[in-house]
Amino acid sequence: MSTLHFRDIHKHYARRTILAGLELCLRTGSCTLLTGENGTGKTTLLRILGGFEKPEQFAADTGHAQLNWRHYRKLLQSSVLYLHQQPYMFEGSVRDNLSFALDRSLPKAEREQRIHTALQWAGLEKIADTRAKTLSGGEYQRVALARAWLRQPRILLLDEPTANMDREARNRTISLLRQLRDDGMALLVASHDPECFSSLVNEHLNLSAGRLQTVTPASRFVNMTLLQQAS
Amino acid sequence: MSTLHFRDIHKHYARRTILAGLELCLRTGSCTLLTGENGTGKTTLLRILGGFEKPEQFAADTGHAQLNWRHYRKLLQSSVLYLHQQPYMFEGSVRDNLSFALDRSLPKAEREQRIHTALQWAGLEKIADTRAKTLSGGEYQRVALARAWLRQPRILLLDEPTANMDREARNRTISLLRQLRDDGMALLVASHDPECFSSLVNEHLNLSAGRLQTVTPASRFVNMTLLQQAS
Amino acid sequence: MDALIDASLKALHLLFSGDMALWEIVGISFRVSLLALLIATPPAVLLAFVLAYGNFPGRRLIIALFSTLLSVPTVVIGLTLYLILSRQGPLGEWHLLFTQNAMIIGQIALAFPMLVSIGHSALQAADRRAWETARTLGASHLRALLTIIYEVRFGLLAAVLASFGRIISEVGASMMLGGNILHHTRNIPTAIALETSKGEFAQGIALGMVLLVMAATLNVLLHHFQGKGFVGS
Amino acid sequence: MDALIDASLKALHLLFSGDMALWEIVGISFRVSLLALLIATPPAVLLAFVLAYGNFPGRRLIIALFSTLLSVPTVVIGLTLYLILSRQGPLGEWHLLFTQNAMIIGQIALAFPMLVSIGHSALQAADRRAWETARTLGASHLRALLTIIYEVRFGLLAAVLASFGRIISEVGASMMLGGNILHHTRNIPTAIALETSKGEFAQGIALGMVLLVMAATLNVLLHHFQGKGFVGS
Amino acid sequence: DDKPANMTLKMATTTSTENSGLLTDLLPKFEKESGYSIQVIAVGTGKALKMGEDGDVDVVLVHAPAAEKEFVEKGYGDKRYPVMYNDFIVLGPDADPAGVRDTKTAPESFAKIAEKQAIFISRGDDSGTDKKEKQLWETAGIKPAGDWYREAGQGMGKVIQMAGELEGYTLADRGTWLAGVDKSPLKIVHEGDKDLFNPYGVIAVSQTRYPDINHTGAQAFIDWIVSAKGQQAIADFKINGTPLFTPNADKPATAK
Ligand SMILES: Nc1ncnc2c1ncn2[C@@H]1O[C@H](COP(=O)(O)OP(=O)(O)OP(=O)(O)O)[C@@H](O)[C@H]1O
Ligand SMILES: Nc1ncnc2c1ncn2[C@@H]1O[C@H](COP(=O)(O)OP(=O)(O)OP(=O)(O)O)[C@@H](O)[C@H]1O
Ligand SMILES: [Mg+2]
Ligand SMILES: [Mg+2]
Repeated sequence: MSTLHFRDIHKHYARRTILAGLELCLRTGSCTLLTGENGTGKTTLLRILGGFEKPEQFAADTGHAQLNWRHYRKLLQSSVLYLHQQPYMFEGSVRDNLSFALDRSLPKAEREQRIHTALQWAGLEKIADTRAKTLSGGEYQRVALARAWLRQPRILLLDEPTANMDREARNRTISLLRQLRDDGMALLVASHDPECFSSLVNEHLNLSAGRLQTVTPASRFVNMTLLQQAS
Repeated sequence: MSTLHFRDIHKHYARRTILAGLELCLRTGSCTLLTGENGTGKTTLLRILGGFEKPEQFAADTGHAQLNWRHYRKLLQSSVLYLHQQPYMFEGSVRDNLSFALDRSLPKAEREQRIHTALQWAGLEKIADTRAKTLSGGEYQRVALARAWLRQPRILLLDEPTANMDREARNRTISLLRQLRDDGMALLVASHDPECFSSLVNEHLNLSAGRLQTVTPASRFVNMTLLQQAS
Repeated sequence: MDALIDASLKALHLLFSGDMALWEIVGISFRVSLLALLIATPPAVLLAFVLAYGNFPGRRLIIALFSTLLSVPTVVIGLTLYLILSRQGPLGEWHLLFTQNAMIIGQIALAFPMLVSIGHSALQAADRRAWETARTLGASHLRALLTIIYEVRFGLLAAVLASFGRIISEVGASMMLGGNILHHTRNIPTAIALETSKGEFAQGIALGMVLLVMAATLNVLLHHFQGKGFVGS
Repeated sequence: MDALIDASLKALHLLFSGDMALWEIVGISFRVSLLALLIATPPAVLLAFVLAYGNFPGRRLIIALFSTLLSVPTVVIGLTLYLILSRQGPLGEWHLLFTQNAMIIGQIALAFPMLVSIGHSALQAADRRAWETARTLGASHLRALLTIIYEVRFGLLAAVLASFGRIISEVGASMMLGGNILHHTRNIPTAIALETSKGEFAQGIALGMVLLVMAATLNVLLHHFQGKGFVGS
Repeated sequence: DDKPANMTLKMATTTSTENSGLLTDLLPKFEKESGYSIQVIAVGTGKALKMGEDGDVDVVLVHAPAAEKEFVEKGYGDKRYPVMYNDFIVLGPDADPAGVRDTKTAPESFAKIAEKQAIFISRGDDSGTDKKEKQLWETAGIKPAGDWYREAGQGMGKVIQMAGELEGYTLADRGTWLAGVDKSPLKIVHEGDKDLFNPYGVIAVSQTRYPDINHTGAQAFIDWIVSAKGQQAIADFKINGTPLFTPNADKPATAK
């Protein structure tokens, strides 16, 4: 189990401090839930980890090397996927949007196979050839998640992935995320719906006043998971 | 209690039928909850009622007059407020965005008083002078709702108003909506979170296959409300 | 190269010597072009808006037409108006030819298609929710339009500045319609055309630099006033 | 008015008589301008992108500078390049003056600032999430850039068409650098200038109409190819 | 293969020679005989001379004797060869409000115009014609100024147009006038005095100054145009049956 350890993340906008020297671990095969009131900085944190927002201070420890912000961005941005709180669809069909996430070197048949699976999983078969920009709110979230699944990053940062989703889509999302986690992906999920993710998370952190507090520690969750697996 | 009765709402995109001759009543002082799977057409319906999407067929009955689409738009668009599933913020501060919704003829002191109240209600005092476009997801929803409150329309159409909101903001939203309802506004709320609104709604409708089904009829809710008021 | 340095020095000298003849020409240039822009912009933006938000048959053809009009040499626009304003033409009695008003008319005709074409492209990039939100919050059509204009002000500013550039620097129509008459209708571009036709290249470039400096001031001011213009989140 | 009708008839006649001299001029016009546009567009769009997405000191000044350059008369650009390409100038040995290549250089210099200025305004209107989404989904910088370009293609098309309009119709630089030599560097605008200087207005307008028709064809094709260009939801 | 390597020749000339159609008539004959191909850059006299000074053209054909003299003296060109002449004319509205038709000499007619404050359109562009006009005002002892005197700063064709539109007077060269006579409401109100003489000269750009210039070609052109054949071709060039230029290579006239 490899761990990515972030330390000293500082970020402020104008005179407002959003993140005040925050510390965080991401583990492969583990899902971390991030809660916090509106405007506490969840999105900001995820965007920093995704390489899209520049923090004032930052340190990341891969276990092998200490990385500053520039090195982190250079080395790790390509293995991190950040799913926007409000996802963006490219011009083109849902299918085009999904195929964007696939490696261009894959053979055509393989690509089509994967897209087909993704469409099926997300319940998007019927609207596969609709212009993605015209989709409904929940469909947006689904396509974005399917796109993330196709991309298969090492670290997946999800910003309110289930907002706007109906009940069934939420359940499917949870089971997809569980599968990804068990395949060894590191997940970090920001959400206002902790119950929804309770069966999935290994660690629950709450962001407030620029720092993280552990709500449920990793250890307890790990035990729970082991117990679940045992049973 | 005045009723706005919509009939025969038809809408399709390309060859997909979204709304297939749907019927719906909006009553002053009553809150209707609209549920339905992703992509069933909740947003489409709300946008039609808000005057932003043109249906293929449409009839509205105010009790005094039968209105076709053009007349409806002309006569009623100004008393209907549609709150987007993903709200839009104008360039400028949160305060500017709120003041947009106020009648320009109001005296300055009155305007400021109202904006102050709205800021307070939505918990936005601290960010009143932040550029609205930089707000967080939940803050967006809050400002949009505060804007709607300032506008005081006769009919309020809310598209997933609590998505991205934290728990406290949700509770506040519910109590605000209750107040608006009791002041005589007609509310129509689309949401994937029926529980959240259960204490508020008078009628719960589910949209599926282009038609509405009553989940909980108005009569039952009305009784419940009366009982609550009695107790 | 000497000629270029020579020209630069001349430009500096021209600018700071307080040469009345120069300032007169500069004054005519800016007066005519700013007036033309002021008159052309409101209807052009309105039309651009209708083309961006309306959805009527022929809309796309009209858009293509306006961008086509950008390919018509200014002298041809000038010529056409000349034939209309000339003594022989339908508006001959108005005696507009070889006056600043004729130049203003010509520059309006030049600015209009560019304002519509680039203005449309700026407006169509706006988020439709901006219009809808404004309307649903009770804004009148006019106020909603002004709101959208403010939302895409950077794109519209680019349209206005490009149109300004087009008319402040064009020579074909001003020459045809104004006649390059000293003290009356000689503006910077026609003065430059005259100097270069005399072979006074340095003088021509110097005048060009004067225009550049004046235009730069205007542009920096407007850009500063307008804001940041990079992709926000 | 008669003159206008006369000109229209002449234009039709010119277009359909298969006049070789005319087609040669048209050919030179389009060859030079399309080549110039082809060369100028990629670096200009790249620069526009950097100006829209980068956030470095001086960025705003550079943007203002490019829109300022739109106010410089084409003849001044022509003159400056003339002095550089002239036998006396630093690049005199290249013997470029009065060739089509000199015209292409001139038109690149004219198209570039307009492409940057309007291109920037189109790109800055893009949603920053487009770039971020592309990058986070593993797109290379180049692919992400191409994606953004596709997202704002309508605005960029307007920039390209406006720049095309600017160079296909400009006369100042082509006249200076090309010299309006028959069979070599005479293009439509310089031919029009020649005709009008002779007082052959009808012939001038007719040539203008030929240009209009050709440009309209190009514009309608490109607009059709490009798509709808009105505000989507 | 002792043909000269560079068979293209660049000539800068005034718009009057090009616009009148003379060169279109003349040059193919030269090209056919000599094998040279000649590229014409038609601009104002000043600009034509400037192009010669910069070595950007091989030969200039212009009509501004004083400026040409200076051009040769400064060493930009080897020698000025007289080629031909035509004359200037005073144009005005048919009604002739200033009564110019009654005058004997050009300065006299100018004085009349100034006295009556009739609209006068000046080229104002330092061209050969403009220089001639300024000289005539000087001879008349008048400093033209006021609203009636309009300096247009444009080519001859345009100025004739403008004078027509504004019903004013102007000084024009006969070639441009003949080329556009049928489109103008103006009439010739004064012509034919020796003050209005308009000679053209041709100069090869100095090879000493610009060694890689096509001097051989330039000389070949000069030799041809001053030869009997070239001179005959000039004499033969007519518009509506009226000859435009009078060849004078053999009897070099002195410009006043
Ligand atoms: N570019 C910016 N400039 C100024 N303030 C900003 C900027 N971006 C974000 N903020 C502010 O920083 C705060 C944190 O924003 P962030 O989006 O990280 O919150 P969040 O925890 O994701 O909230 P939510 O639960 O509502 O999504 C917000 O109050 C927001 O207004
Ligand atoms: N302009 C359009 N062109 C084509 N299809 C469209 C267009 N707009 C919406 N749709 C489709 O219509 C369907 C209904 O969309 P709508 O947004 O009304 O759904 P919804 O019920 O609000 O869903 P959600 O719960 O996800 O918000 C969706 O499948 C969507 O893809
Ligand atoms: Mg957030
Ligand atoms: Mg919806």
